[in-house]
Amino acid sequence: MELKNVNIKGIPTAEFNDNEYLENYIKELEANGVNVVLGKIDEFINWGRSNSIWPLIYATSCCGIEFMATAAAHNDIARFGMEVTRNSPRQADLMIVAGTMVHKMAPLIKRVYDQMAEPKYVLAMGACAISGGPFVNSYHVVNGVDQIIPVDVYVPGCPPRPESLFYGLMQLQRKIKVEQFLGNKQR
Amino acid sequence: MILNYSQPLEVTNLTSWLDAALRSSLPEFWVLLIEFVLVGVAFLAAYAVIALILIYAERKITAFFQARFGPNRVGKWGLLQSVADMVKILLKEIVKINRSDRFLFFAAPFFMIVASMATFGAIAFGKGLHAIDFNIGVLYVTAVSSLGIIGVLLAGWSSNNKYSMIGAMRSGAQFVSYELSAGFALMTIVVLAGTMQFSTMIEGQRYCWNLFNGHISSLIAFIIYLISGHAETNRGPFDLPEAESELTAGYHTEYSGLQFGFYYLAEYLNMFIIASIATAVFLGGYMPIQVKGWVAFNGIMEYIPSYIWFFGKTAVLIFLSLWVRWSFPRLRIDQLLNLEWKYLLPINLVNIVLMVILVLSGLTLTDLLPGWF
Amino acid sequence: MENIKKLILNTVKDAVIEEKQKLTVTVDYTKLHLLAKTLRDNAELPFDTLVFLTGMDRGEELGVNYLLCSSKDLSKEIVLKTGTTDRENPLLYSVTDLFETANYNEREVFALFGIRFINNPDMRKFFLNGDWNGFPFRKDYDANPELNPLNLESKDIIDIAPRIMEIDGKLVESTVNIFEEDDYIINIGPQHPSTHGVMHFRTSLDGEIVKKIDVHSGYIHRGIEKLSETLTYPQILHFTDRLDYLSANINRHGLCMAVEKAAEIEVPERAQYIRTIMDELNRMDSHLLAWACQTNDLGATTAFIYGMREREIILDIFEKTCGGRLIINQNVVGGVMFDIYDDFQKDVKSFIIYMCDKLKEYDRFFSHNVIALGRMIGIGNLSKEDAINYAVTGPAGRGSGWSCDIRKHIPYALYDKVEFNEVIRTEGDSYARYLNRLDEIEQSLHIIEQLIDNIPEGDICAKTKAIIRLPEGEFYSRVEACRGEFGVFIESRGDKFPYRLKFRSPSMALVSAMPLICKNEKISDFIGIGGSMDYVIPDIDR
Amino acid sequence: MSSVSKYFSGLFTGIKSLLFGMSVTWKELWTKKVTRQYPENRDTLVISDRWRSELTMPHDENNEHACTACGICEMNCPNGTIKVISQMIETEDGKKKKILDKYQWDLGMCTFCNLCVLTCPSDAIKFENTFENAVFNREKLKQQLNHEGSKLRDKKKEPLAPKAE
Repeated sequence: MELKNVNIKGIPTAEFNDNEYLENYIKELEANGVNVVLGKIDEFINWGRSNSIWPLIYATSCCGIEFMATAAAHNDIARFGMEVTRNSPRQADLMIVAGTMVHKMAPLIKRVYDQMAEPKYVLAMGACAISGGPFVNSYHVVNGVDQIIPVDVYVPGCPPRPESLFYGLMQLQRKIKVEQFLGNKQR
Repeated sequence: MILNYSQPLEVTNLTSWLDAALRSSLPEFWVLLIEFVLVGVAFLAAYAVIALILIYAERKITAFFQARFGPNRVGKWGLLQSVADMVKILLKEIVKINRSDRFLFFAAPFFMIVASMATFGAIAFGKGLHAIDFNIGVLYVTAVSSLGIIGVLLAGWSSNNKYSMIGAMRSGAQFVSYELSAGFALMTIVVLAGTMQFSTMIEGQRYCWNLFNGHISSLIAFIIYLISGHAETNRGPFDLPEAESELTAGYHTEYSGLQFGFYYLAEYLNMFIIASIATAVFLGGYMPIQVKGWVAFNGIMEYIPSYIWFFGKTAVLIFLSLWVRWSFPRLRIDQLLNLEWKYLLPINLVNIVLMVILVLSGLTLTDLLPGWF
Repeated sequence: MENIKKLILNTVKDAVIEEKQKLTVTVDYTKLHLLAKTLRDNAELPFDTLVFLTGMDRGEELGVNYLLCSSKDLSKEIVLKTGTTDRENPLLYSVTDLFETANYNEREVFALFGIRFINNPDMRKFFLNGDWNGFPFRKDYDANPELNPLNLESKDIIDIAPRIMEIDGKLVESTVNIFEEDDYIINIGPQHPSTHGVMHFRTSLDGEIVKKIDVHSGYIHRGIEKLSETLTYPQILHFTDRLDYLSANINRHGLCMAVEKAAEIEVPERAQYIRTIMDELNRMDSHLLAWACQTNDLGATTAFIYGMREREIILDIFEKTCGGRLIINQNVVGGVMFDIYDDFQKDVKSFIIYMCDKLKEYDRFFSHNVIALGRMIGIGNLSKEDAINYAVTGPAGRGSGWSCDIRKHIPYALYDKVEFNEVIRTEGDSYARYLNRLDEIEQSLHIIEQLIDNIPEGDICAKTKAIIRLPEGEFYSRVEACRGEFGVFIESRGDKFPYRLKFRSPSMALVSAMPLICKNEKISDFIGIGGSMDYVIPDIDR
Repeated sequence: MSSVSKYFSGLFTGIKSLLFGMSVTWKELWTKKVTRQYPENRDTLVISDRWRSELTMPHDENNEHACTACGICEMNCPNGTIKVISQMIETEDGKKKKILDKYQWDLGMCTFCNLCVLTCPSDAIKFENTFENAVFNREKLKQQLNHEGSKLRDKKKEPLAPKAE
């Protein structure tokens, strides 16, 4: 299964991490056969969706500051069209979980996630959001946000540098590009 | 004759030719119906296209003010960015809110759109590109464009969200106040021009824009109109109803998908409408720059089609608005009202009297220097 | 200090006075309030600042340590200790009526140690949910996750606070409503663009005007202090960066100093130079971000981007020196981890020139802008007395006219060798705090200018033992972090792990003053004041 | 009278300050943009050598590494990111010896505090500055650093890579 439709400007597909996951994902999605017409429309829709990811920043600590650096002039997330950070979950497509999740916060992040409109994605930024990171042994820390909500992309680092976050966002764009929006198996 | 050789790029001839052609073959009723539909479709298309262009322009210009590049990965120079955004917004789920007033919640965005669409009808985009040419065009525009506020208030009320509520109430106070100044500023020019009809007003500015004609008084009216128009569109430094850093997303916090898209578009369209009214009233609308006596120069200027002039002047005003938007911090609600009631309104009242004196005593530029203007 | 000792013995006869690293006084818990009041009201040298109070599980007894210092001279310090052996229902007397800053600290102690304070007006748990089982900082805490499972159901917030009051010598348990019946309450936070983190302010409004603020915290309480009790000192260091991540290096410096002082490690000269320079770079980085965020809170997005742009240059220097941008892992016990790179001096000098230029631009762009002035002048007034009472330090405290710069009062590293001014303004409003930050950037540039050409050759780190054990005792260190005084308290029982480690967080004091200074301001100003106080939430929650 | 003059002076200084602000943004509109355009600049992007984002165990051309499986790094790691799994084998001369079986490291948990590299007695591990690590699957972040079939380098040889400073 080749990944021909998931080109990202700037990085050749072969140099991306974790291509196997996408290949398996495509296989799974295409198990019921591909409708050619829908496929073409899907391609256009996915182009639009993948290039217009409006994030909701669920920043709790250090990684939030790195996100601010990502949005600022030196790195400029606007180049990807993602500078429209929506503070209202209803209007956001992607939740960037940047920071430690603790027991007291867990119900709230679940609630915000539930308030988001479909299709929605979650990106776990930094060691804390992925696994609990430095505080993995603590009594009050949730060991990874994937215990609360499903996570699409993991961006490791403590905190990850802006380029790492961009890389993670491009990975997410790739994932969106292989999905079938009109088919019923989107997520 | 479809083409006019002196102004080959004008579309006036095309529209009048189309009208004549239809009338020659169809009864009156059908002609009107077809023309209505055509105009409606054209406006909807223009509406969407203008909004998309403005969104792109704002994001790009903002970026340049902020020492960065802005969208540049979708299409050449990021030109398709707002198209991608629209595709996404159209497909986004519309969330149903528990314990909200369903009907009002659903209706609110349409008020927003209807208000700006209705205003569109009275704007002269170019020679002959003018859906309705009222004799009270200025009055109509001020009246209709203020319908939009109902959309904001309803959105805030029906969302069952405290942030939305505060945003909507702020918006109400703000709109009512600033509508006053905007109206007065326009009336100042109506005194000068002696008409409320846009086409007459624009024709009257052939050699001398209203901005220069009433010199001091016009300039003050122009600045006040820009400020209050800017405030009416709820854009920074007057973006209190949204106030990202205070109220998360203000009155449209609970809206998602297409409904939010309506608000998002309407914001830009309102900005366009304010700029285009200012263009028509102060900057001579679609009239090219003309100087009395310079026949060759006037000929060249006339050669540029009128809609280019219109959009060019509007673009300058929109740029000005963006420049202000991205330079200043936000006002507080009491400062906002202070600015209106303590500064703009008194100045405006004095100004309108001043204008009357100027006109009556023949101190306008056209009266002073009739050979020049 | 001899007079003070006499005064203490006159007030409480059976007080035990010890000369440790600090003057330590142990008293019975019934006498503590009296002693604290006497010390606070002492005319000659008033001990009117409660730097921190920390709960202690001393094995047999549960207790509290208080570090008091004088607002006139921060280097004059007294440690008060008290405790109770009743582990089932420990009760101590509150000092909230003497030092307002004690309020949140006592609630914290209640959440973590289960000690309740008599006369504290509001005895809800501060960091943890009210239904949390057990008191995690006690040594016998059962960490079994089944006792406190992960709960994903949102619960309503109950605005009723229990409390214990002493009325006519009798203890009466009662409850108090935080808000009135028909208050219009909005939740600002825990996830809000302008709370600078995950703070939760329940705010009751009268139209646009803030009537009352109730602070809920703990949305990022990670139990760092508890975790530290199982880690060696070099391992604990990596937590300090993540407390107040904007003054990461300075926090780390504080802990390193405490350990070095205790283990009697001599830090090489070169390391001191590097530490001081990095601290000041860190301070500028933080102040630039604070400036940027404050302008953003006031609605000027462009100014935000400019601030972040200048900050990026410092981050580049950090990255080249220590391989980290925000969390830089530079200080270690005995010195620094990384030597400076070849072009360090060149880069820093060119940054100094660039930054001086940009500061002028900031002035033109924002500091005199009429809208900005209207949003800052006279807003959020904090008087000097309140600043001392709430122990608000840093640029905010100095904006209220309180000279509280640890670098001047208790010099550490190279701060006694360099020349700089302590920036003090007396207005106490948002604008004073705002200007203080910009002026402190200028002072930091000045400090670095004096040091950058004189970095001596030599080792960057002293030789330390593979396993660092601290002798038995209590050790303190206080440093001037970007938001105010950062303190470290270590109680060691001679092991390679601390018995109890406490970080004094400057942001907690800042937040505790928020309900006071935001009262009767507009809701937009509440956000603006938050920006001017510039607190960092993970520092509070720890 | 003073209140009138105050009214106007306030108005004019206010307008002046606003114009100053606009002049600053106008200047910035034309200055050179500072954006570093990742990923377009991927070939020219310089990340400092000291930047830490991935732990590696350098192997030489003979597939040999320097790790003696002493476990000091595991002991020093503050949150248990590193797991050194060793096995006992008997060498040719009959002595029992501990060798490395698996060196597991969790990228998703590492805090990059550098303690492992600092304390490693044989300079077997070092941090690299490769930052493109995002994946879709949590399991992908748990890595094994020693290559399949690799073995301990003879001590007489020079260490492969100098310690990252």
